[in-house]
Amino acid sequence: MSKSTTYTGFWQESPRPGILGWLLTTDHKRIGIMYLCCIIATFIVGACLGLAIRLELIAPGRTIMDAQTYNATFTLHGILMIFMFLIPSIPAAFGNLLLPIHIGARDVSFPKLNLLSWYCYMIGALLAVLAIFSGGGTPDTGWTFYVPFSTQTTTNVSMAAFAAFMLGFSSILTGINFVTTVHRLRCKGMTWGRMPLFVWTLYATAWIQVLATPMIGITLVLIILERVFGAGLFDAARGGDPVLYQHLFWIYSHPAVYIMILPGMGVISEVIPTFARKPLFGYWAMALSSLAIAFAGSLVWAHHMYASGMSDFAILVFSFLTFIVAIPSAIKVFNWVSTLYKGSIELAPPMLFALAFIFNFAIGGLGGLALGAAASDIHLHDTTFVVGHFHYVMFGGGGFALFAAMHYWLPKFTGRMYNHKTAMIAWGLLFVGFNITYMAMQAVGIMGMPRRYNDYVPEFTTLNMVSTVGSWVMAIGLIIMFVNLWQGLRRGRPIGMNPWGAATLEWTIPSPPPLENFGVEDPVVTKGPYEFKGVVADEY
Amino acid sequence: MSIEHRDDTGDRFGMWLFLYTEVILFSGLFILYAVSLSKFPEQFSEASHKLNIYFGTINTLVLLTSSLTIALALSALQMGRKKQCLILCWTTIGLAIVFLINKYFEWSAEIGHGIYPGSEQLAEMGPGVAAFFNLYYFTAGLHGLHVFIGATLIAVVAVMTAKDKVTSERFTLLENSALYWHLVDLVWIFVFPLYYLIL
Amino acid sequence: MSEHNHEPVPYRTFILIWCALLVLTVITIAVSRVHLGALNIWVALGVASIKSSLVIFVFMHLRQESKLFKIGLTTMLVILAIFIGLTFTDVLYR
Amino acid sequence: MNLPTNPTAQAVDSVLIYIFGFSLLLLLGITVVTLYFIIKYRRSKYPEPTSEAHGSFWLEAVWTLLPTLIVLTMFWYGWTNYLGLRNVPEGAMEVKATARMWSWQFEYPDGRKANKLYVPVGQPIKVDLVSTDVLHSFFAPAFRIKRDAVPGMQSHVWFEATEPGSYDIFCAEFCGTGHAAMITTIEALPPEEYAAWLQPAEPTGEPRGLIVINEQGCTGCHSLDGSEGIAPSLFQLAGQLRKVIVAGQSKQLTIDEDYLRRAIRDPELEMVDGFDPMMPAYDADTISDADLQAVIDYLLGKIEPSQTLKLDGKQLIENYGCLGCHSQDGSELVGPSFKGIGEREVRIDRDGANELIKVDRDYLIRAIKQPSADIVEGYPPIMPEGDYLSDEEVEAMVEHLLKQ
Ligand code: HEA
Ligand code: HEA
Ligand code: CUA
Ligand SMILES: [Cu+2]
Repeated sequence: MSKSTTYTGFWQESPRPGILGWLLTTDHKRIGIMYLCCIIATFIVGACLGLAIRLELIAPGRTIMDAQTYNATFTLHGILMIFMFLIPSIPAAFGNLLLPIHIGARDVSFPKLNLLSWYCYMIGALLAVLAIFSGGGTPDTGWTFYVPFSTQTTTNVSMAAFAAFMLGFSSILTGINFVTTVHRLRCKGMTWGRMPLFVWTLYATAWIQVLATPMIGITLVLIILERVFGAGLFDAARGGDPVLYQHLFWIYSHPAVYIMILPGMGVISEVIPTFARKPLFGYWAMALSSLAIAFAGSLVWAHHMYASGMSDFAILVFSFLTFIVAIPSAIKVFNWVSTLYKGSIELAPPMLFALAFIFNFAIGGLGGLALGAAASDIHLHDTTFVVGHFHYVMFGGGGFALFAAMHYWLPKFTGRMYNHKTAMIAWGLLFVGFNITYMAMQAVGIMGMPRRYNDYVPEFTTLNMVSTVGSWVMAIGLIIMFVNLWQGLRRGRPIGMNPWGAATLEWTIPSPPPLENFGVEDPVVTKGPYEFKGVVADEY
Repeated sequence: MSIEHRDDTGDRFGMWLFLYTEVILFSGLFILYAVSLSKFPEQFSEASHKLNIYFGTINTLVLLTSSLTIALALSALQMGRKKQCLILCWTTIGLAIVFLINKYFEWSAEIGHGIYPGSEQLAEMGPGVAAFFNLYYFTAGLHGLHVFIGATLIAVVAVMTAKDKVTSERFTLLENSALYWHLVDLVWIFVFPLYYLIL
Repeated sequence: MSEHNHEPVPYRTFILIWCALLVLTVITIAVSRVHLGALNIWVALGVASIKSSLVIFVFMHLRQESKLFKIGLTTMLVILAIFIGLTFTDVLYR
Repeated sequence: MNLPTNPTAQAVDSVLIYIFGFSLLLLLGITVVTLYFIIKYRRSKYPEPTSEAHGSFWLEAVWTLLPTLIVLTMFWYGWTNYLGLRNVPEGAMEVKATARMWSWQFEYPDGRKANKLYVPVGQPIKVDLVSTDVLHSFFAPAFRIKRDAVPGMQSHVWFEATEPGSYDIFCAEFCGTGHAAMITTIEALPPEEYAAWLQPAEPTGEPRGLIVINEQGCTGCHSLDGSEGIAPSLFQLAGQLRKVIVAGQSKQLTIDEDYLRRAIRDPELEMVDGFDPMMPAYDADTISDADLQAVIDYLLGKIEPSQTLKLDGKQLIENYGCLGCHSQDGSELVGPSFKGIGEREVRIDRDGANELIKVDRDYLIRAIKQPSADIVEGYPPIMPEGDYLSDEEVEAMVEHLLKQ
């Protein structure tokens, strides 16, 4: 494959020239890239908000902002990070980039719908930004929009809610697209048993997106209507029920956390076999556990409500179901680890991020168990332990998976390789800083510091300071990582088709892939996604 | 030169997936309904007496019939009877308009009685009644919106049919908008008894 | 690859179904006039379900569709049932 | 780190330790094995994998079943101990906790109000939670208990302090600007100190009548300060006119000794108009004639009413949690400080218009009763309405504020 370094694949080939070629494209790769850019931008903004939060919490009393600003900050941070960063991150960015290639298709089932979903995302993002500067001020409800506060506060909640609504719509469209694509466009020989696990997880995720997201849609609409008409839907005096709102919210938002992690698990299931040069252990267990997580994940939402005044019977049921979800995740972890057994392991940057994922996700997930048990959750609920938990799973899990994916696949799509040494340094700082930050946060949570507190009693000072310092280490790591990727992907050494020696379809086509991915005739698959026999990594 | 692969089944399946999301969307309101009903059964039946059952019934008939016409329209097109198909499409739209006009009168009557979300009177009628009418307005409102969207879709498709963009060979667009319209009908099939008929 | 676009359904079928729907509508209204207490709501829902399955299977051509469509629909309904059912584990036992 | 010994904390801690213990083992196991594999099977040593294993049914079965068993024990342990947190032991003392933006108020069975939760050591306490505005959450880390206070909904927590001391109470459910400031404490006192606290402020010089009134818990229904309750107030009765119902028809009478005596010994006779006949009759062995006389003298003001009759503005301001948002030392909190509020000039937005006014009695009264009327410039319009305050209480508070 002697591609001269001037070859640029889908970056150049396009029915329309210039910027329109991007804004009006229906090419899944271009849409994926556009998503990726927005998501990174969101992450950087949200992350800096996170830094600001930590800075305020470095010591008791007022450090850099007053209470109201603080509330606005973590609300914004939460909304950005969940609705605009993590939920679309891997599915919308890398899913779009890879899903069709992985199943040997030329594009998704509904390319135009795909573009529309990106525009919905942009509209949502725009509204979110507007919500900051317009109306009664930046929303201060937390990303959970709990009533009655969210219907009473004077800040601009309606617009934020509508923004989230649009983002949800975009996510639904992606979901519809992926489910249909997987069912209809698998190429010749691409049996269900030969799909890469990344596709399996995206498929499971897509079902959640389709079946759960509308629930948040209606919930947010109800908040807006409530603020407009003051009808009292959730007001006990007028026949409403504040706790019922929480049900509606979590019916979506718990499954949503699996939207955030499942694709990440898919990425890890691609990276680990490649760098162990060994078939993924227990393919079907992994595939089915993805579906199991997707299904069981939609049965457990009320574990966020143990202290809300919900009935004890419900607590019994939901606590039980919550522990059931943990099992498929356990299966996955064990299979990843045993894939390493007797492999030939290379610690390339993507692999490092993948291993970090397993460690972080294990900590976060096991923390989830303490939250799932009724008695212990009563103490831990709404403390910074919960905050630690979800940063471990969302950032240490979802986030690290995204970074793994970036280091693993972006060279494919730019045709250039970043500097490995720098990447490893960045990884080290990030990993260490991350664990300092959130370990301390969990510890202070166990001591009883409530979350969403801009000020706290002196006992909590030391650990908060540690946590803040940790966030700086993490920041440095992240900056190095981003800069390194950016430079490498623009000026790095050109690579051939298959730098890692991986066995899935995307590595059998030029990098960057051409428009429509495959040559004139469609590919025909004859072997599983992890059969490395005879696959050689080409030098770069 | 975008990829010209045609997959009608795929397109239909996509539409069905979208319909699932619509069902879940409405189900949110139905959950609220179910919970409030189990809390205030008497007040609910009391409240539903305040609704005008004739409006409800007429609208039910209208929607059922429109469902029939759009279904027929599809068969007509498949059998290549373009003219009939167009007539049936426009009938469907006509019925949709009838439905909305009906709603308009019904609502203005109730609002005339000071019954609307957030009104003082409603608040005084007791929590159950208030909950009932809030939900009634929001559900019916959302449904009305869907009627509007569905009608628009069908109109567009009708025009395309007239221009032979949609033909007896390529009718997925008509089929999908018909599917959407049937969903609108389905939702009403549940709204009607739940809001107008509980005693 | 438009392997199967199913046969056009004859007008008769549709019209028959339509009549059935009208009859069922009359029935619900009639039943709602007799007091059965809590049962009323269940009867109403029952009839509504029958009506909707008629619409889904005939008007919406689910009959002719492949298994995939049917599985999809079932999945959605199961999830829906779960959402409602589990919510009631709280509401009913408070 | 020594763990608390109170029952609720122990119930929670044992579960926490159980789960964290298991988690630590699992985490260590997984990490060690992973590291071992990474080092042992590194590419430089094994250029090609030495196994092509695709999986193993038995292994899958094992690591499906083992986790299942483990988590089920966790679930069950967590659930049973949770029940311990819900089932209030017999003979628990009931305290009503009212949460409002952004303060707690605790109301004792005898109607006594406080903004700290004073409890005797060694007695189970049942705290009934109510909220007047949005969601709040009663969180006492030392006792590992937490429960949301939901407007329009009843809920409760219980705890028992086993050692005297002062324990934090946080508001754990986000409730707006003052969320982090919605903090108070549980003051667990040894029984005798608690008993002392129960006694009205200064036992000395306390008129006998008042003591009797407090002992009998009359104040549970009758206010001493004129604020209307479920029963007529006992504020300045002497010579007042009363409309009473005697055998069906109503009649006027002026309050005097005999009337009061009848009203206490045999209330059914003449019920004050507009009140339900719920007052119990107090016979001679519940209230001796001497005591009765003392009460009557007290009520008719025969002896000069002691301090406790006059409301203490300072106390009220603390109890109603004003200090959650307003400082007394001039430092800036959510709301304007009370320091020197008496002789201050403030810029206010009154329905749109913005004007400068001198703080005076009327202004303060308005500011407490309907704060939204005029907002002091530069502060968010978030002060809750004071409509739950009686005029006397407001008066007293304003008095105090002007003196600041
Ligand atoms: C990516 C997102 C993500 C993921 C994957 C998870 C995963 C899990 N979460 Fe988490 N969670 C959140 C995001 C996520 N969570 C968020 C955002 C919140 C807070 C929302 C808010 O209030 O703002 C939250 C809050 C939250 C709560 C509510 C806390 C409270 O507010 O009181 C609970 C309670 O049960 C919970 C439980 C769990 C459980 C049991 C899992 C399980 O899926 C974990 C399964 C994983 C493992 C079990 C570890 C891996 C397995 C092994 C190491 C093998 C050994 C394991 C066994 C033998 C069991 N989470
Ligand atoms: C994916 C989700 C995600 C991610 C990645 C993060 C990342 C971070 N979050 Fe996150 N956080 C949430 C989701 C997330 N958060 C959610 C949902 C909430 C709940 C909100 C609510 O309560 O409603 C929350 C709440 C929350 C709180 C609790 C607030 C409170 O309850 O009082 C805190 C406190 O420390 C915090 C801190 C941080 C920090 C320090 C990071 C750090 O990890 C950030 C790391 C990044 C940096 C340190 C900056 C790096 C710099 C760059 C990337 C710039 C590079 C630029 C160039 C190269 C040009 N977050
Ligand atoms: Cu009250 Cu937070
Ligand atoms: Cu959850």
